[in-house]
Amino acid sequence: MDLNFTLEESAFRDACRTWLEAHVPRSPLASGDTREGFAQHLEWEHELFDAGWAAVSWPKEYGGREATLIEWLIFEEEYYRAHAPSRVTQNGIFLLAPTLFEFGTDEQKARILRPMARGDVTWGQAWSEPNAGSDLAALKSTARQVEGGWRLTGQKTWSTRAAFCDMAYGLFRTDPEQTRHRGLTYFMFPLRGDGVTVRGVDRLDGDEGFAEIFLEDLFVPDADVIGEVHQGWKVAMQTTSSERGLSLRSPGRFMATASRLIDLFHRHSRDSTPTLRDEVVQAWLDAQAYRWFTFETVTRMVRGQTMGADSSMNKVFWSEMDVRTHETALALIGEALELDEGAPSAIDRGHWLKGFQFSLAGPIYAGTNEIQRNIIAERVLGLPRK
Amino acid sequence: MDLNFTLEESAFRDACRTWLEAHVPRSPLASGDTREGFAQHLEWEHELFDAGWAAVSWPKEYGGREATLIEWLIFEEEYYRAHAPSRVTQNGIFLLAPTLFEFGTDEQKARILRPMARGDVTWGQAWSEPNAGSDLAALKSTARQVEGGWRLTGQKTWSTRAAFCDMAYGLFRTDPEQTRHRGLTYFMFPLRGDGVTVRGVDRLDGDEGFAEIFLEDLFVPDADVIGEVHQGWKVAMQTTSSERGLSLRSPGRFMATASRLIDLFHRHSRDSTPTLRDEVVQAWLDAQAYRWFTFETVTRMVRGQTMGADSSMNKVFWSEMDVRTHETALALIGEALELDEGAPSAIDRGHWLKGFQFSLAGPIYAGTNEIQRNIIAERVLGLPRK
Amino acid sequence: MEFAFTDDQKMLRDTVRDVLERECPPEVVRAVWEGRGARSEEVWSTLADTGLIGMTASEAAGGMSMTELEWVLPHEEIGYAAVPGPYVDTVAVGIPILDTLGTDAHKSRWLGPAVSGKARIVVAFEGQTRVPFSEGADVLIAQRGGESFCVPWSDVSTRSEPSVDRARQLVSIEFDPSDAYRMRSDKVSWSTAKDRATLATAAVLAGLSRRMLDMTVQYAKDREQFGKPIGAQQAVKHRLADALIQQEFARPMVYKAAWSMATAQTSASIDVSVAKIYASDAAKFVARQALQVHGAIGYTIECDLHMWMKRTWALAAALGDSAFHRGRVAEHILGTPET
Amino acid sequence: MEFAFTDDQKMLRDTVRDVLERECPPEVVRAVWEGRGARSEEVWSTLADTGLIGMTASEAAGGMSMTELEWVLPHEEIGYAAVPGPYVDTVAVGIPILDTLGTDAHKSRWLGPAVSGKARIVVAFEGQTRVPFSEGADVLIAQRGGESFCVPWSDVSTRSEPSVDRARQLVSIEFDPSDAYRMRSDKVSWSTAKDRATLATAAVLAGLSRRMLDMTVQYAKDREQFGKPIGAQQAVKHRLADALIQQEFARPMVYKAAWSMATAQTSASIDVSVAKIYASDAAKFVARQALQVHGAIGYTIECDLHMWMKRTWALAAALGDSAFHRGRVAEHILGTPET
Repeated sequence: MDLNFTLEESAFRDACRTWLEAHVPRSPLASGDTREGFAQHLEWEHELFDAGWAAVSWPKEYGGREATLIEWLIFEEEYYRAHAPSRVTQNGIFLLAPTLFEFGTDEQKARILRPMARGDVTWGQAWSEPNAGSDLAALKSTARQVEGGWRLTGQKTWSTRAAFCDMAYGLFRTDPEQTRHRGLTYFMFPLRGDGVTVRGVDRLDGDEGFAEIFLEDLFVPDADVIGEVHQGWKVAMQTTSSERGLSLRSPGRFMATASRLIDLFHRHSRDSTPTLRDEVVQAWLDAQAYRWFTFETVTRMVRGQTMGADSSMNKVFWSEMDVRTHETALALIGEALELDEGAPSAIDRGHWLKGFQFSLAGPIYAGTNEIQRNIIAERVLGLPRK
Repeated sequence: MDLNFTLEESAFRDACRTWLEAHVPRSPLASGDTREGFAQHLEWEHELFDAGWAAVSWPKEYGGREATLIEWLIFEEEYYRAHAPSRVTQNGIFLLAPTLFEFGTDEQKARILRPMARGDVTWGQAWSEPNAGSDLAALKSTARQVEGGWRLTGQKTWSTRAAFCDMAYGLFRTDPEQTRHRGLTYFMFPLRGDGVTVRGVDRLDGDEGFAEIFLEDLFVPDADVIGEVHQGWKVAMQTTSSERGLSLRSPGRFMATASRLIDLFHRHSRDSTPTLRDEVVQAWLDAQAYRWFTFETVTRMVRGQTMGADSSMNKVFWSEMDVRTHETALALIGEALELDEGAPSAIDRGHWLKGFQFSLAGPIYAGTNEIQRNIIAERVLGLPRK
Repeated sequence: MEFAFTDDQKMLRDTVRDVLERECPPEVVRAVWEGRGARSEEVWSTLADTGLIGMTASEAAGGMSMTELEWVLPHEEIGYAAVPGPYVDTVAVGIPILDTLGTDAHKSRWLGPAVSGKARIVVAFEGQTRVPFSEGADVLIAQRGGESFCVPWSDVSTRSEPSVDRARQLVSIEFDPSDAYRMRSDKVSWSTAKDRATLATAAVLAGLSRRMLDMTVQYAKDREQFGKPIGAQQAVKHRLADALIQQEFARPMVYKAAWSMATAQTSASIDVSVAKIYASDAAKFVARQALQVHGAIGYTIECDLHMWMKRTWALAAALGDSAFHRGRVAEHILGTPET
Repeated sequence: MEFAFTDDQKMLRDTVRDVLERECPPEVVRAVWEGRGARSEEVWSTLADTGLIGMTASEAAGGMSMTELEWVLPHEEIGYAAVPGPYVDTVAVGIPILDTLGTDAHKSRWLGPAVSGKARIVVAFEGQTRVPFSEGADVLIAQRGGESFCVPWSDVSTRSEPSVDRARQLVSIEFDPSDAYRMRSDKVSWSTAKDRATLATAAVLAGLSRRMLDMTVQYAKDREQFGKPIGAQQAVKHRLADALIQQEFARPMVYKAAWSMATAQTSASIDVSVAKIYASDAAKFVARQALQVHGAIGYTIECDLHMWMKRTWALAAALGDSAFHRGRVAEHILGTPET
């Protein structure tokens, strides 16, 4: 055990910090979940990629710098520490890419990864359907085989930023004879053109962060099937576990939030609220715990072990920590907590209210925490399903 | 709405207070859940009864003083305020008596109630069986009809104080053809004599508060059947709902605990624990909320409405409040919390540790809080069973 | 000891409930949210015609001098319907203050119209710089430097302060405290008024909570996953059972505070703090459970839930959040805090 | 950055685990509870023979100068088995202190026997008036008025202070601080010693927690109600899932603190506080869930659970409870508390 960073790791951190300090936009961009903000964020993604920071852990050939997992965590810590813009490319880089690396053909990797990482082609996930949320296997969208490819029909929903993205990926039933997890295939498909309609849906915080996708006989070539036909569930589980896993929420994010909370506490602690001091301390402690839990997990992964159902523990912990931390912040702000971004008297430009609303999505998406607790109980503790 | 007490109610309170101040034993008795303590407590029960305070809400003919439900709550508030001994007769007075009043024959009431209230004949409940706890309807004990009565066979468990009691009551299957809730009959039976063996079981706090009851062909006359043969479930549900309901835990108990907690806080608050102040306040607030919720419920009952599933909300609230309150007390005591009654350095003679351990039974007995939440969700909110 | 409302009080509640069910369905709240029909005239005028606005005014002023015991249940219904208008400010606070402290000039100009629903009052307590429901406002009643002012809204300079609850139409205010606006001053009336505002807000929160739980129970019965309603899942059942428990234990504390104020108990002010703590904590807890059970759909503004949830966040923090009132209770029961 | 134990460290843990599985089943703990075999000789001597007692002594003293990184996992196993003996006092604190501060006389009399398992050390830090496992004690090492003492147990006057955990054999102590007992004094060694005791206790709590959860998961699989194992009920599943999460997020903090101490990081003392907070809170939470899932059977002393649960209550409050350590962390990250 050595919890010091190696010379290489420290050097890597310095490199991240130096570059970020020089390049992170001085004034914050508009929300990446709005149309104009999305465009601003793509500019930033181009800059990141061109400097080789878009996907540090990727092979050089795809624009990465072959960073270790530890270095990736270091990059994330520095990224959030620098208050750098949120990553509008994350549904591609963090969710689709791992699947492509494991199941994609060389042709697919060569064609898709670089444009994805540079933000030249942007990706949204298309998992849920109106009647298939927690129960993903209940999905009804179908793909019919035709000359040279498939025709996709059905409706997907809660597709993050799909209103602005170029492409999406999801599961479709290719074998009408099969039910539930069997007979599904994993497709990549365009969000523009004939046969596809995208309707933006405003989120709690007012941003157009969601979209519904309506597909009608949309043509997709065979080249855009990932993994084997009818084997989509296996392929998808790989993605959703990385969606739940640390690739979605690296500790750096929460450490940055905790330090901002401490700063807020110094500005707003009121003596009528002794409890808040302990809540602030707990927020800091939890960010630390999440960081070290993650380093331990990553050390295991570096040694070739997989996360497995640990990713469910990870997801429940960070998502509920994030809600608690923002609740504490709003409690510190008190009566002014209701003030939105635009309000002249808003504290920290409404940052905490926005963050609180965003945090409320954590226990819901990527598999509700209820589903995660079932997984933990059944797969880790071995409790009976029925 | 008039939340002032009437002149009669205030006079009743004064009468309670005056008598209790004059008669409550100066030095606390040994625990009523120990053999010697039980005897001491019976002495006290005799005194209570002879002065007409054992069951204030009962008809005069059975030794009560026909107090209203509000007056009963007032009596309880005064009783706990005076730190009067715990009621070793409660499984009779609070659990069996309501059933007798509703389902018992005049002969049974005339024969059983007065000795029960005076503690001349003491009662333990015998609901659970080794394989029928939360799932009471899974019970296996049987009663076989014979000349002039029945022969009871089977095993009951978690029978409170049965090791010291004379009699018990519970359900037995009288119709072997029927299953689950059907074909059960409600019996009263002796805990001494041929065919019955009682084995005391030590509780968490070391007291012999539980017992297992082994029955083998124990004879019980027809006169000791309550309600109709085979209708025992209906009869029992009446009892268990009063076991859950306010008759088991009157607000006075928790108000007394909250004031003792405030006193402890003044003696032991440490500045390293700002949070504890708010926890103490919350304990006081919760006791208040439980009191007023109860007055509202009782007002409805006085007007002829029944508690119904509200008793489940009542039970979850008081049992979890009681645990929290004692956890707060132990947190105030700090390192010395482990010290038991006998320890010279124990704070408040280990009262809080004992109370904490006792409170931990609350969410378990009289239907676990998991069962209560199912009842609330299904019967109050109308959510589907399956 | 009798802890129950009278039939008249319950009838009044039912009247409000019926009116609002008819006049203030979610679409009306949504319209205000989206800046359409910002004054929701029909709701207000119907409430006024039914005497539900003027009820706190003295008989002389055409009201019924109704006490907290009469108006606490109506306010709960105002919350249940998330009425987008300054009901608390006008009914629980404004009219009584105007009635007691207003000069004849102020009264003759504003009291009648307020009672009849023609004029809506917004209130700013000492130190309070923002007021809600500005679109609906006709007159501001404010306490500044211990003095009382009655200012035509047209003379108030405002600046929009967008709230997470768009229907709140929050603005910060400034006015020139000139003699023309000055009313009589009286500390007692103002501290009572603040208690009334706090109690009314607690009642509104109790109503918001009940509505969110109703919506969520209904959704849990309708929404199916894994071949059955999600409400059949024990995790959902227990979540909603806990929500109900917190809500039902909070309401008696609100009613008790109403009685304490109506009968001028010495404990009234602390009882109001207790009511606000319970109502705020319960409503926030219910909101949290409601969103989690709704899942993604509850996370969109296409689902009505968010309008009630955001009102809850705003009101739980308004007129002293739980931490503030817990501090007051602490000093009451513990003496000055040790910590 | 590499957050994993070495194979040697894991092998050592496995050795302790095997020894205790063989020598310290629940019956042994129960025997001490009931005052039978109060010294549990076999357990101690087997641990000693396997080198698991002397490991913290210097080579010179016949030990292996093992650091926190080596002994943190063994302590976790000590907790898992609820070993009834002064293991923390002897191994994590007593032997190192005796080794560094003991005079030749003290060392020659006690160090060897301690290392070989013949003598057990109990420790009393400045201000600490009660020590556990008195039946097992042979020598007391204490800090009083800044000075260090090494007192034969026979010269210590004790008074029984029954703990909720009977196996702790708690007693309050007094001794006459005469020259014969005096060792060298050194603030640093003592403050390090206290951090070591706190860390070791956190490790023991992590082990207690793991054992309670294991027992409970097994019970939830075996116990049937309503025709299926109670572990199939979602309420039980989610309860135990939460217990596992708290436990698994606590352990890395304990290991990190062990590393910080072993490598003398400046953050060591705060890291130990963090470890104690997490280990205490997680173990108490797991105990609570364990009892609720066991139901009535868990509420009897015939079920083993209570022995682990009561050890948890005692140790969570020992060497500074979470409130105390949270206070230390608060000053570290916030400066002197505002409140």
